[in-house]
Amino acid sequence: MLFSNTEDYEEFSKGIWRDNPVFVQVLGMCPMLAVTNSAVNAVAMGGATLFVLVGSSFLVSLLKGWIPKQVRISCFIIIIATFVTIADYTLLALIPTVHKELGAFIPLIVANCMILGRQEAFASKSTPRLAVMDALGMSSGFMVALLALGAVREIFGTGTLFGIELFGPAWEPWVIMILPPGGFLTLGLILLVFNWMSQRKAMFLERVAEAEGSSQ
Amino acid sequence: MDSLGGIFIGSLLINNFVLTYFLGICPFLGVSNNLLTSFRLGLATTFVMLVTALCAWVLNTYLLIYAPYLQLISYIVVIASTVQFIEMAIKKLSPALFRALGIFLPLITTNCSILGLAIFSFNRGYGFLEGMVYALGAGLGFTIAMVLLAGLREETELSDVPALIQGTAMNLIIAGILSMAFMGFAGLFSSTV
Amino acid sequence: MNSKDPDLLLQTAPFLRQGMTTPSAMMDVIIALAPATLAALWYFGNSAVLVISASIAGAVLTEMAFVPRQRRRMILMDGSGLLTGLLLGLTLPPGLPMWMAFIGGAVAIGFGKIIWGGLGNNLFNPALVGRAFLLATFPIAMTTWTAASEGFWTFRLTNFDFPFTYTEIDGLTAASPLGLMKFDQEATDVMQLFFGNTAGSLGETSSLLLILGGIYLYLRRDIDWRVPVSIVTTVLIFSGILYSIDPLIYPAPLFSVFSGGLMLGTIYMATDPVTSPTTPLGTWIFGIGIGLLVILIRVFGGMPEGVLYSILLMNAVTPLIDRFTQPRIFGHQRSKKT
Amino acid sequence: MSDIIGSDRQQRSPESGGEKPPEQDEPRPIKLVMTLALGGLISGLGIVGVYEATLSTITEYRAQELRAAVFKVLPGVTQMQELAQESDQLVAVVNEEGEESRDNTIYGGYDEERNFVGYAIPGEGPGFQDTIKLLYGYLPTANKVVGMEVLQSRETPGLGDKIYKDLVFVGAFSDLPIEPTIEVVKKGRKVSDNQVDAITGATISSRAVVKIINDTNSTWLENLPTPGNEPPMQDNNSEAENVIQ
Amino acid sequence: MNPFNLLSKSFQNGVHPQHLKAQTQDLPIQRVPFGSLFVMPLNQHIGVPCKPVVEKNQRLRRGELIATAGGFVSTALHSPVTGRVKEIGEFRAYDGNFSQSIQIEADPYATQQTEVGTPIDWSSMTTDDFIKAVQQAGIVGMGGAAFPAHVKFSIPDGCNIRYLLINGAECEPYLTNDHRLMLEQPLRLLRGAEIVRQKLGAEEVVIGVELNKPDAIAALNQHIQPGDPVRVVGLEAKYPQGAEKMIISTIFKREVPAGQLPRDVEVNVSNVSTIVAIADYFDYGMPLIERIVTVSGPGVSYPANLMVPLGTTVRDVLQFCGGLKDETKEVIMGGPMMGRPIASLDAPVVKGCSGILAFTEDLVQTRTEYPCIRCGRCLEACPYFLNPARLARLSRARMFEEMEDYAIMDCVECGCCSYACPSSIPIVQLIRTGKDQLRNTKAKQK
Repeated sequence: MLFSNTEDYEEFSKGIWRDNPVFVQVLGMCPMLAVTNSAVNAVAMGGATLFVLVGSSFLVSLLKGWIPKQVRISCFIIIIATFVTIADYTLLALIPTVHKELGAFIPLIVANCMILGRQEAFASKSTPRLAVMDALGMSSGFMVALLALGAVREIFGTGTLFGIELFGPAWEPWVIMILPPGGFLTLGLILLVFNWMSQRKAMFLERVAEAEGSSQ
Repeated sequence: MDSLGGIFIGSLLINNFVLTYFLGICPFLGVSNNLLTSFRLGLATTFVMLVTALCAWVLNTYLLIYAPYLQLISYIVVIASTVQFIEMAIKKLSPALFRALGIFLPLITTNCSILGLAIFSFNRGYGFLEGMVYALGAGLGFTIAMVLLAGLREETELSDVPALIQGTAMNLIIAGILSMAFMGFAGLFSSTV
Repeated sequence: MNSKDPDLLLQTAPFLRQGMTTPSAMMDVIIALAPATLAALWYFGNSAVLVISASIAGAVLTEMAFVPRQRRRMILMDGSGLLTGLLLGLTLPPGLPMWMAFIGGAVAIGFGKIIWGGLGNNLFNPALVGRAFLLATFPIAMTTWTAASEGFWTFRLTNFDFPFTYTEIDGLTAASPLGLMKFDQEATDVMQLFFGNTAGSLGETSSLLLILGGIYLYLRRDIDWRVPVSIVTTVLIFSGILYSIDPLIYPAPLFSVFSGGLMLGTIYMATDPVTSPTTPLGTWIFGIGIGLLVILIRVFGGMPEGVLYSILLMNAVTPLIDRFTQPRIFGHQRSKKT
Repeated sequence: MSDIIGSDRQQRSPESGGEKPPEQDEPRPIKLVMTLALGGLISGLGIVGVYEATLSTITEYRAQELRAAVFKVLPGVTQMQELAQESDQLVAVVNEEGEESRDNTIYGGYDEERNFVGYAIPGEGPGFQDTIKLLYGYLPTANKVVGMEVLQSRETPGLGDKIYKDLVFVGAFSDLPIEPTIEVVKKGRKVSDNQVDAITGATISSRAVVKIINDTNSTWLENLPTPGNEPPMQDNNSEAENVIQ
Repeated sequence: MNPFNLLSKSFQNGVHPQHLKAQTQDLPIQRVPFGSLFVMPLNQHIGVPCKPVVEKNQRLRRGELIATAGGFVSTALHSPVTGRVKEIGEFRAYDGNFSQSIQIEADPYATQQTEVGTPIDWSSMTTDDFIKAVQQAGIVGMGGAAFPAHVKFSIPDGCNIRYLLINGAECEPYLTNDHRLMLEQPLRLLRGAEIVRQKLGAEEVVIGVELNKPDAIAALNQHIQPGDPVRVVGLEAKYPQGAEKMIISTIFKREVPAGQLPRDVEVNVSNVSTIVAIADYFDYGMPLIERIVTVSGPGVSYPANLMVPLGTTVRDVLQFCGGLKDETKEVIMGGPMMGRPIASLDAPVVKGCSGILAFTEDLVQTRTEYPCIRCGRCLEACPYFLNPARLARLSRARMFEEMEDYAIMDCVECGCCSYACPSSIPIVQLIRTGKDQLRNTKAKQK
C-alpha cells in the first residue's frame, strides 16, 4: 500500500483538490499555459515537473539541517536547477520529439514558483517521507491541471486527443485553442468551473450541516 | 539573421513575452492590481533583463562553449546574484528608489521571463547587440502588458464582475482578450510588401 | 383647494432630465445600421439573413442564459445584446457557416460582456471580441470572401455547414479589396468601394450607407463626433504621407478610408461609449491611436485588415487614457493627477 | 506566490542579503561560502554525469535528424558532409563529438559513389509570427531548388503551417529554377517555371519562405565553387549508416 | 478685450434645460394676504442658528427683531407680522427635520402695514458699521443658498473688491422672481447696487442677466445714466449660469481657484434680491421680512410671482394660487435643478426660498436606471470639469477615499450630470453620499 498512514494520505491528497497548485494557489502558470497545446506535451511537462519536485523536495528535506538559513534560497535553486538539467538531458536523449515540442520550457521549470514554494513552505520543514508525499500530491495536482487544460485545448484545437482523431476529417479545428489566447481563455474558464464547483460543494456542505443541525 | 529593429518589434509586440510566450505570468497576474506598481515592476524587470542579457552574453562567450551543460545553473545563479547586487546597490545609492522598487526585486528572481530571455536569446544565437535589443524589447513588452492589464484591472474593480469569476479567472480572460488583440501585430514589418 | 394634502414624494433634485435614454441610444444605433444591413441583403442575398440572424441568436440567447431571471427583462429591453449580434454579423463574411456565426455571437456576449458584469462594465467592444475570437479560431472561413451581387436566392452551401461537416467552397471566392491591395497591389476603384459592390464582410461594403447612418447618429447626439473625425483624419494623413512616398506600393488615402471595415469600425464600434475614453482629450488620443494602428497593421503588418485589432488595442489602452487625461478641474491649476 | 516571496524576504532582510556576496561581513561567511561551493560542486558533478551519459545519444539523434533533412531535400543523396567557407574556399568541416554546427555552414550531398550531387543550404528569416528556419536542396548544375524542408517555425496553425503541411506547396520546391529569382504568385496564376503558387490565406508565410530562399541564394551562390570543383567527400566524416528514404 | 468674449458670454460645459418660465414671466408680483400662523425657523441661513430674544406670548410688531445673530456667520431675524409669539420650540422644517423655530400668531385686526422707518444714513457709516447693519437687517444671499450677506461683505485686509457683480442670471427653470424684480424695481436694484458699491469700494457694478430676459435688461439699461459705474451684461441662457463661480467665469473670464472665494479674484457676487433688500433696509429701515417667490409647476392651478412674508406656510401660499392639482406628487422649494422636496405643506417660506414648484407624476417618477455606459455626457455637462461618471462609480463601489482624488469636494451639486445622464443614474445623490462619508471619516479622524 502506498499510503501507510492517514498523514501521508493527507499530505498527498491536499495537492490534488484543496490546495491545488494551479486552481487554488495560482502557481506555475507559465508552463501551465505554454506547453498545454496538446495532451502529450502536458503529460510530459507534468512528468518532468513531478521528477524535479519530488527529487528536490526529497533532497531538501534530507539536507535541511545542513543548509544555513541565509543561503537556503540559493541552495534550493541550485538543487532545483540540477534536477531540471538532468530532466532536460534525459528527455532529450529518450524522447527527443517531445523535447522539441517543449523546447525552452523544460529549463524554465527552474523558475516555476510552485517548486521553490514547496521547498520553502514544506520540504525544508518536514521529514523526507512527508516531503515526498507532499511533492507527489502537488505535482499530481499540477499534472491534473495540465492535463485538463491540455486535453481541452487539444480536443478543440486539433480535434484529437493524445494524437487520436476524435471527430473525423471534416472537423473544423478551433485554431485559437492552440494559440496563446486560447490558453488564457481556456484556463480562465476552467478556473471559473473550478470556482463554481467549489461554491456548489460549500453550499452542499452548508446544507448538510444545516440539515444535521435541524434534525437534532 | 533578423535586423535589430525586427528583433525589437518582435520581442516587444509580435512575440510579447507575456501574451504569447506566457513568461512572467506570475507577476503579471499577481502584481498587476495597481498601475503604478506594475509600471515600476515593469521597468525594474526591463533593467534586470538588460543586465542579464549582458551577463548571459559573457557566459555564452566564455563559459558555455566549453561547458554547455552548465547553461541553466549558471544562468540562474547569475540572475539571482544580479538581482541581489542591484538590490544592494540601489539601497546604497538611492534609498528612495529602493523604497519604491525594493519589494519587487526579489519577485524578479522568480520571474521566469528573465531566465526565459537568457535561454531564448541563446537558442536564437543572438550576439551581444542583438541580445541587448532583444532584452530591451522583451522588457518593454512585459511592461506594456503589465501596465495594460493593471489599467484594465483597476477599472474592473469598479464594475460588478460576477463573484464567481473575480480574481484569477477574470485576469486570465482579460489577458486572453489582450493576447487576441496583440495577434494583430503578427507579421509586423516582417512581411515582404 | 383640495380638502386634503396629497401624499408628497421626496424625490431629490434634479427633476429635469435630458430626453435621451440608454435604450433609445441603442435603438438609434440599430436604426442607423438598418440601411447598411439592407444593403448587405441586397448584395449578398439570403446569406446575409442567415449569418446575421445566427450571430444575433448567439448573442441574445447567451445573454438570456446567463443573466439572472429578475434582471432579464430589463437587460433584454436595453437592446445592447441585439446590437452586439447585429454588429458582429455585419463584420462576418457572407459564406461563413451559421454555427460559427452563432458561436461568435455567444463569445461576444460571454467574454465581451457578461464576465465583465454586463452592459457598461465591459472594457472591450463585445462585437469585436467575438470577431477577434472567430478570426483566430476559424482563420480560413473568416477570410474566405465571396463576390457580391449573386442574387438573393444564390445559396452559399457553406452557410449550412455544421461542426462536423465541411463543404468545399466552389469557385465563388473573391478577394477583398484590401487583400487585393496587400498581396497584389491592385487598387479597387474608390467609387466602387463607396457604393459597395465589392467582396467583403456583409456590412462593410458600402461606405456611403455607413456614413449616412453615422450622420444620423451624430444628429441624434448618440456618438461623439471626435472619434470618427480623428480616426479618419489620421488615416488620411498617415496614408497620404505613405502614398506620397511611393504611390505604387502604398494605398491611396481615400482607398484606405473607404476600404475594409474602417467605416463600420470607426462609426459604430470605436464610438461605443462604454469602451472609448470619456474625456474629450482622451477621445482624440483614442481616435489618433486607432488611425495609426490601422495603417500600421494594414500596410506593414501581416494582415490585410487591421481595424478590428486597432480598436481592440485602443480599448485596452482606454483606462490608461482616461486616467491620464482627466480634465483640469475648475479652479485648479493643473489636472489633479493621482 | 507573493506570500512566499514576502515571507522569504522578511526572514532574509534582517540578516541583510547574506546569500550572494561572500565578501560581505557575515556571522560565519566561510560556512556560507563553503555550503554554496559544496552544493555547486555536488550539483555540478550530477549534471556532468548526466551530460556525459546522454551526450552520445543526443549527438547521434541530432546528426540523424540533420541527415534525414538533408537527404529529404536532396533526392538521391546517401552521404553528406558539412562544408564551410574558409578563406574564399569551401572546405569540408569535421566536427568533434558534441560540437554544434557553426553558423556559416552548408551541407554537401553525395551519392553512393561519393559523387557530388548538390548542396543543402540552411536559411532563416522572419515569418508571420516568428523566425522561420528551413533547409533547401540546391543543384548547382541545373541551377534549381530540388527540395525544401521547414525545420522550425511558429506560423499560425491551420494557415501558415501549410508551408510545411501543404504537400502541394512543399512539392513546388522539388523542381524549381531560381533564375533570376523565385517569385510568389496568387494561386492559379503561375505562368513561368520560377514561380510558386501562394497558399490561399497564408500569402505572407508563403512569401517568407521564398524570400528566405532568395536571400540565402544571394549570399551563397556566388561563393560556391564552379560545378565540378566541389570539395570531395571526406573519409572520416560520418557516413550514412542507414539510408532514409 | 478679446472679441470672442463678446460672442460667447458663457462658461464652459453646463446644460441647456428648457426654460419653462413662460407661465410666470409676464405675471406682475402680487402680495399674498397674511395668513394666521407664521413659523420662523432659527436656521434659515447657513451658519450658526440665531438666538431668540422674545418670549412666549410676547406681542410683536411687524419688522420687530425676534432673534439676534448667534455668531459671526449668522444673522438676525425679524417678525414678518404684527401678532403674538405663540410658541418657541421644535417644529418640523421643510425637509422633515425638526428645528428650533418661533411660531407667531398674526393679529387678525392688525393692518400689517409696513411702517416705513427712517432712512439710515449709510454714507457716513464705516464699513464695519455697514456690515453690522446688514447683519442686523437679517439679510442673506437670496439666490437660494441663504449665506449671510454681511459675511460676504466683510473683506479681510489685503483683499480688494474691484467689481460688484449682481447676479440676475436666474438660470433655474421655472423661476421668475428675480426676473420680475429687475423688471418692476430697477431703480431699487440700482440704488442698492450703489450703496453696496460705495461701501465695498468697488470700481464698477456689473449686472449679469441671462439673455432670455431681454425686458429686464432693457428696464435696467433705461435707468443707467451714461457715466454711471454700472453696466448690464447679457449672458447665454444656460444652466448653471447663476452659480457664483460660473457667472464670474462668464463675465470676467477668471476662474476662482478651488477652495477660495470670489473676493480672491476681486469680485463680490450678490443676488438681485439681496441687493434690493439692502436698498430697502437703508432707505426705509425695513429688515428682511418678506421675499418674492415664484409659484409654478404643472401641479399649480394659477402660477404666480408672489411677495410672501417669511414664515407663511406653503399651504397658505398655494391656497392663494388656487391650490394644488390632484395629480401633484411632489412639492419642492427652490428650482427644479437644486431645490429640495418638502415633506409637508406646513413648511414655512424661508429666506432662501426662491420658488415653490409643484410637480406631477411625469416629472418625479422613478426612472428605470440603466448601467453607466460611460458616454461622457456628464463630463461635458459638469461646469467644474469633474468626472461625475467616475465619482458615481466610485461611490457605488464605496471607494470614498479615491473619490477625493477626483476632487469630489469641488462638486457643488448643481445637478447638470444627473440632468444629462441617459441612464438615469442618480449621480448627484451618489456624490452626496460620498461627501457625507468623507466628512464622517474626517470628523472621526479628528
